[in-house]
Amino acid sequence: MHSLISDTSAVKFGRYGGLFVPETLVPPLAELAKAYQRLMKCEDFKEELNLALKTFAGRPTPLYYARNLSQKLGRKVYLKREDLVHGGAHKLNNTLGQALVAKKMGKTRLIAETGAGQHGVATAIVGANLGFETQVYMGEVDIERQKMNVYRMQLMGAEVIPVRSGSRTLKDAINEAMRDWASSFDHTHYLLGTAAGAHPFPSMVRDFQSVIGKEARSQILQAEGRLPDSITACVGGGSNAMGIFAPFLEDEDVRLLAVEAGGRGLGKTDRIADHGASLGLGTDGVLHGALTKILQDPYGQILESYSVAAGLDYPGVGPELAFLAEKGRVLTKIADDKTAMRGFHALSKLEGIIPALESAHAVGYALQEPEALGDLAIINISGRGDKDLATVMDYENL
Amino acid sequence: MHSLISDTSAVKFGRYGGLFVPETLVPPLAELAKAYQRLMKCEDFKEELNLALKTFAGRPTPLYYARNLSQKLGRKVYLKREDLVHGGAHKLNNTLGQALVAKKMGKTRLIAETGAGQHGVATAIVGANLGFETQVYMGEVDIERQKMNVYRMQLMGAEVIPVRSGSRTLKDAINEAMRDWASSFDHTHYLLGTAAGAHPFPSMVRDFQSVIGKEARSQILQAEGRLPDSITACVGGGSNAMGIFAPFLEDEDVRLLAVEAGGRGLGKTDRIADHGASLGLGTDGVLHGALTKILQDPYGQILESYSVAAGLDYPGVGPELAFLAEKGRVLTKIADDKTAMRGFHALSKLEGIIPALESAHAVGYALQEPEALGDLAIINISGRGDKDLATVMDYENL
Amino acid sequence: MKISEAFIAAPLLIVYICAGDPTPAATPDLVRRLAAAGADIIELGLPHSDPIADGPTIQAAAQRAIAAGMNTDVYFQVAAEADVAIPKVFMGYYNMIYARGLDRFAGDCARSGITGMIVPDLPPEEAGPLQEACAKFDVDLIFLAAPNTPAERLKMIEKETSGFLYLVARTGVTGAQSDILQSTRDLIARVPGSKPKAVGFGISTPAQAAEVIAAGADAAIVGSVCVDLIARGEVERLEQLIRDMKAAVKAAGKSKAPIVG
Amino acid sequence: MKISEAFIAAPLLIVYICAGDPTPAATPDLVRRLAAAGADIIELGLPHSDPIADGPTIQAAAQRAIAAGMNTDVYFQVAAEADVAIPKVFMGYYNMIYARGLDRFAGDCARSGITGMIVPDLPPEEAGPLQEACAKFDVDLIFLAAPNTPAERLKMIEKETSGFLYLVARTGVTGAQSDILQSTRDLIARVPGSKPKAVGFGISTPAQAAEVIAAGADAAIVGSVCVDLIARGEVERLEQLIRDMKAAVKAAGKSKAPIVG
Ligand SMILES: Cc1ncc(COP(=O)(O)O)c(C=O)c1O
Ligand SMILES: Cc1ncc(COP(=O)(O)O)c(C=O)c1O
Repeated sequence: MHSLISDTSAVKFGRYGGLFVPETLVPPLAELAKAYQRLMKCEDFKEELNLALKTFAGRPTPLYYARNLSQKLGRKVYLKREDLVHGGAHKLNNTLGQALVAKKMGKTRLIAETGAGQHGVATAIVGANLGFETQVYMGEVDIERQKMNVYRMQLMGAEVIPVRSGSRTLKDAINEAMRDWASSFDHTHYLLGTAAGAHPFPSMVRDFQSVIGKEARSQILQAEGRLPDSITACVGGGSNAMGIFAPFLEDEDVRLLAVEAGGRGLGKTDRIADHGASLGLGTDGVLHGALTKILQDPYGQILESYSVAAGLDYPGVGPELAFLAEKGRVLTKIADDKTAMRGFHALSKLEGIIPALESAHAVGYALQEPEALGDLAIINISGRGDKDLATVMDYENL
Repeated sequence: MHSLISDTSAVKFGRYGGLFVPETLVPPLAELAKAYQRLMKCEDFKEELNLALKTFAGRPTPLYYARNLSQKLGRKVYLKREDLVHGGAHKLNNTLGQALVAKKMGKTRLIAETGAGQHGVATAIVGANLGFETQVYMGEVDIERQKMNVYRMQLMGAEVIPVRSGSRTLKDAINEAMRDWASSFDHTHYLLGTAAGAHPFPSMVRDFQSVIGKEARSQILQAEGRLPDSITACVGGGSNAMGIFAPFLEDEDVRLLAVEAGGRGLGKTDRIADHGASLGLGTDGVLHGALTKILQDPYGQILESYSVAAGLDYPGVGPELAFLAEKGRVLTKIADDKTAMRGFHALSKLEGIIPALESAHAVGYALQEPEALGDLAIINISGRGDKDLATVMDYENL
Repeated sequence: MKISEAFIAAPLLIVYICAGDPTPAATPDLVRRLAAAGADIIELGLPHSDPIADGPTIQAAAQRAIAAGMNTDVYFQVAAEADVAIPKVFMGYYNMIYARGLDRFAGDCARSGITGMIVPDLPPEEAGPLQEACAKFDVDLIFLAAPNTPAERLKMIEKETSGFLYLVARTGVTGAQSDILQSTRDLIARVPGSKPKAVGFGISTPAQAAEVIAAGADAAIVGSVCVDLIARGEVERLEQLIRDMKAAVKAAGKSKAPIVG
Repeated sequence: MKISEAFIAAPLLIVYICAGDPTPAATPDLVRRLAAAGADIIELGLPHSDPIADGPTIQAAAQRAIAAGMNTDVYFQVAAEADVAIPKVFMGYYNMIYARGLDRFAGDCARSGITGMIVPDLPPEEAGPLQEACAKFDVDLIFLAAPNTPAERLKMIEKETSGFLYLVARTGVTGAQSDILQSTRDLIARVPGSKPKAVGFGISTPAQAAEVIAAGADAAIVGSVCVDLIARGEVERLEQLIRDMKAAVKAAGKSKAPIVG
C-alpha cells in the first residue's frame, strides 16, 4: 500500500496510535511529519529552538530539592519546576517547537484547542512572538469558567472562538479545530496541545516536551549521583508525563507513575464519567485520530469526562502512554479531586509553591502513597496554580 | 558620638538615607546591619542563597532579545525577564535573601507590608519554605482590590492583617509593620520589600536585588560583546531599578533610566497626588526612616500617591536613587497610566509577554521616547502581568 | 442490493440521512420515501458524539438522534426495517465500529441489508482489519479521496476502494456550499482507474449535481441539505428536491457514456 | 518656663495631648485646664499623617486634628495662646520640622513659649542639625531611650539629651497598658548620669505613675489615656485623673530625695 507516511514504524505504539482522520487531513499530517523529521535533524533549527527555550521560555527549569515535603514523606523528593516556564506551564515547550516548525513550513496562521486555557495561552504567546495569526477554539462552557485565560489570549492578539457543539468543552474544541484544519491546512498549522491525536502529534509533542526529562535526568545525576527510584507526573493527554518519562524509558529501575484525575469518583452515567482516568479505566477506542484508551459507552460514543483540574478533564489519553501502561512500563495511578486539593494545599504550605491543580494530582498521589515513590523521587510540577485560585475558592465553598 | 551603627559610611547616600526611626528600632536595625554584613562575607551563606536562587527562584532569568519590539523601536532591545522568577516578580530575590539572614539570626517570625500583594506573596513564599510564622500587613483598600494575592498568601500559610489606619494602603501598611516590629524584634524580622526605609534596608535590598544587574551585565556582554547604551527600569520604592542599575554604576556610558508612575496626571490636591513620581516631582523629606524624595504638603504631611500600578503607588523612593538622580547618574522619567497601558498591550501583542503594570511603565516609556534608549537597550521586566488582568479590564471599561 | 448493480444505471443520485433523526421510528419510512423519490443509493448515517468530518448541520442531527435514543443496536433494526430495493450504505465513524467489533459490525450490516460502508475517519492505512471483516460478509468498504490527495496516493485509494470511490468535493467538512470548485473538477479528472466515482460534500442543488456529473462523476451525493429539510420537518420539499436532482443527474448523464461498475 | 526649672520640684507629672484635637480652638483652654489640674509639663503633639511611634489612640487623634485644620502654622498660634506657667514641650515627627526648616521651627518654638522638643523618630545619630538649631534658640532637644537600648548607647543618649531623658517604658508604640514591666524598672535603674528621667509609653493610672516614680523616675508621662478621654469629651474626668495622678506622683516622691536638674 502506498502511504504518505514514510516512517510507518513511528506511527504506532504497539497497537495504539495511528492516523484515524478524514482523508483531507492525511496529506497535511504527512507533510507535518516529514517537515518535523527533517527539521529535527537540522542543526540550525535545533539551535533556534534551544535559544528560544532558553531566552524566551526560561529553560532550563530547576530541579528543586523539596526539603519540607521530603521530611513529610520520609524520603527525598525533588520537584521539576515547569511552573516556572513562561506562561505558567510546560505547555510552551511544545508550542514553541511546533510554531517554529510551522514557520519553517511557511504557515502563517495557528489554530489550537484549549480547555482550561493553558495551551491556548501558550499558543497565543508563540503566535504573538513569531508573528502568526492565531485562533483558539474553546468550548463555551470553558470560556465562561476561564475568563482570565481568555483575556490573556486576547491581550496577545489571539482570537478565541467559542465552540457551541457537543459538550462545549475541550473535546469539542479539538473536533472544531480539526474541522477548521481540514480546509485551512495550506496556510494554517494545527497546534495540538498534548501528546495525543493522530500521528505525528504524539511523537512530536513527546519530543518537544522531553526537554523536561532530559534536564531532570542530568540534574538528578548531578545532585544525587544516581537516577531516581520514581518519577510522578499527572496525565491529561499525556504531554508533561511523556515529556519527563521519555528520557527514562530505558532505565528499567526508574518507576514511572502516571497519575490521572479521579474526579468526584469512579462512576459514570450514560453520557458522563465522573473522572478523567482514561488510562486506568478506559477501553480501547479511537478518538481524535488515534487508537488509544478512551472513556466511552458500550456503543463507542465518547463520554464527557470530569475533573476539578480542567487540564485533566479529557476522555482520552496519548497512545504512547496507553502502550507503555499496557506493557507495564508506566504504572497507572488515580488521584481524585479531594486528593488533588490536599496536594495543592500541602505544596503551597510546605514549600511556598502553589501548583497547578493538574500538578496537584501528582503531589496528592505522593502524599497518599509515599511508599510507591521509593527513596529518591521526582515529581513533575507541570504548572503553577495562579490560574486555579478561583476554582479552589469555589470548590471549598461547596 | 557612640552609635550602634558601625559602618556609618554605608548609612547615607550623600545627604539621603539614614536612620530616622524610634529608638526602639535602632538596636534591631543595628543588629540586622551587623548580621547582614557578616553573612555577606560568609561563603556558606552565599552558597546557600545562591542555591535557593537557582533551584527555588529559578535564576538566572534570561536576557531576551525582543525581536519585534526592537523592530518597532528601530534599535536593539533586550528584556531582563524577572517576570519568570518564582512568584511572578523580582521580589523573591530580596525576600529569599532577607529570610535567610533572619533564619541565621534565629528569628522565627516574618512580618512584611504589601500594597499590590507581590511582596506579600514573595514573603509568604519564603515564610512557608523556610518555616517562619508569617504575617503580612496590607491596607484594607488594597485587600479589597487584590483578593487573589490575599488568597495566595493565605494558601501559603501567611496571615494577612488588614490595616485600617491612614489611607489604608501601602504607606500605612509600612507604618503598621514598623509598629509591630518595635515590640516584636527579638523573634521577628521585618522583611521590607523595597530599597527604601531606614538603614540597612536600602543597601541590603539593593544588594540582594543586584543579582539582576550582575546577570544582565554578563548576559549582554555574551550576547553583544559590549555594554548597553541604556537600562530602563520602573521605580516604585526602587528595588528592581537599583537591582539592575547597581552593577552598572561605574559604567558611565550606560544611561540609567528610572521610570516613575505619572498616574492620571502630575497635579495634586491637598492630600492626594495624582501620581507616584516622588523622585521626579517630590521634595526632600523623611518617610519610613530615611531622608529621601517624598510627596508631601508644604507642612510635611505625606500625600497619598496614585498609580494604576499598585506597586508604583508609593509616596517615597529609596534614598540611593534620590542621591543618584541628584548626581545625574540616574535619569528620572515619567510614564503615566495611559503610557503604561500602551506598554502593557504592546509587549503582550508584540512579544507574547504580558508584563506587570509596573514593568509596563518602563516599556511604555521606551515606546514614547525610543531615542533615549540608544542603539542597544535593556528594559527590566520586573514582573508578570497576571496579577493585573482585572485591573486592566476595569481600567479599559471606564 | 449490491452497489455495483446500482452503478449499471449510472449516473446516480446518492442520498445521505442521519438515522434516528428526528426519531428512530421515523427513519425506515423516510428511507422508503427517498427511494421512491429517486434516490439510487441511501447512505444511512450512524450518529456519533464526535463527528469530526461533519459540519454543523449533520452534527446537530447526530445530537438529536442520540438524544432520541439512537444507538448501534437500534441502527441495525431501523436499517433492516427500511426495506428498499436500492443499496443501503452505512456511514459512520470508526470508533462505533471498533466498539462493536469489526466482524460483528460487518455481519450486522450484511444481515440488515447494508452492502457498503463509508468510514470518513478511516484512511486505507488503518483499514486493513475492516477490509478483512467486510470481505467476509461481502460488504463494500468505500474509501474517500480529496482535492488535496496527491496522485500516487489517489491511485492507491482507487485501488483499495470497493463499491465506488467517494470524492470529497472540497477540503473541509460536510455542509452546503454555493458553487462547485475547480478543484472538484480537477479531482474528478485526476482519478485513475475505472471504479465509479461519486462526488459529495457540499452538493445541495440540482445544478450542482448536474455539474459534477457533467464533469465526469458517476454519482452525486447529497447530504446536509436533506438533513436540514428533515430538521425543519419539510419532508415533502425534500422529496421534490430529490426528484429534481435525480432529473438533473439523469439529464447531465445523457451527454456521457454510462459506466459499468 | 525652662524644663530644668520645673524639675526642681520633681517628681513631676507630664501630660501629653494632641494639638488640634478635637479642634485647634479647643487646645489652649485644654492646656490651661490640665495645668490647673496639676500637670507640671505639657507635651503638645503636632499631628502627623504617618505617626510610626504611636498606637491607635494617638493615630486617631492626629487624623481628627488634621481633618479639623491643624497644621504647623496653626500649631504655633495655638501653642502661643496656651499661656501657662509650666513648660510646654513640642512632640512630633521629624519630617514636620524638616519641612519647615530646622532654624525656623526652633525659632517658632521659642517664640510661642515652647522650651523643649521631643522627636520620636530622631535618634541622636541623625540629630546633629536639629541640636544646632535648638541651641540657637535655647530649646531643649529631648532624646528617648528604650528597654532595648544597650548600656554604651544609653550613656551616649543620656549625654546628648537636654531637659530630661525620655525613657520609653516598653518596646512598641504609645498606648495604655495594664502594668509596668520589669524591663521598665531595669531601664530606670540602668540609666547613668544625673539628668532627669521621665518615663512614658503606657502609663494610664495613678498607681502606674507612682510605680515609676518609686522605681526612681523623676517624672511620669501620661498620654494616650488623656487623648482617649478628650476624644470621648470627658474633660472633667480627665482633670480628675490628672489630679489623682499628680497626688500619686507626689506621694511616691516623698520616699526619695528630690533631684535638681
Ligand atoms: C499545568 C498543566 N499540567 C498538566 C496538564 C495536562 O496535560 P498533559 O497531560 O498534556 O501534560 C495541563 C493541561 O492543560 C496543564 O495546564
Ligand atoms: C512587578 C513589580 N515591579 C516593580 C515594583 C516596584 O517596586 P520596586 O521599585 O521596589 O522595584 C513592584 C512592587 O510591588 C512590582 O510588583
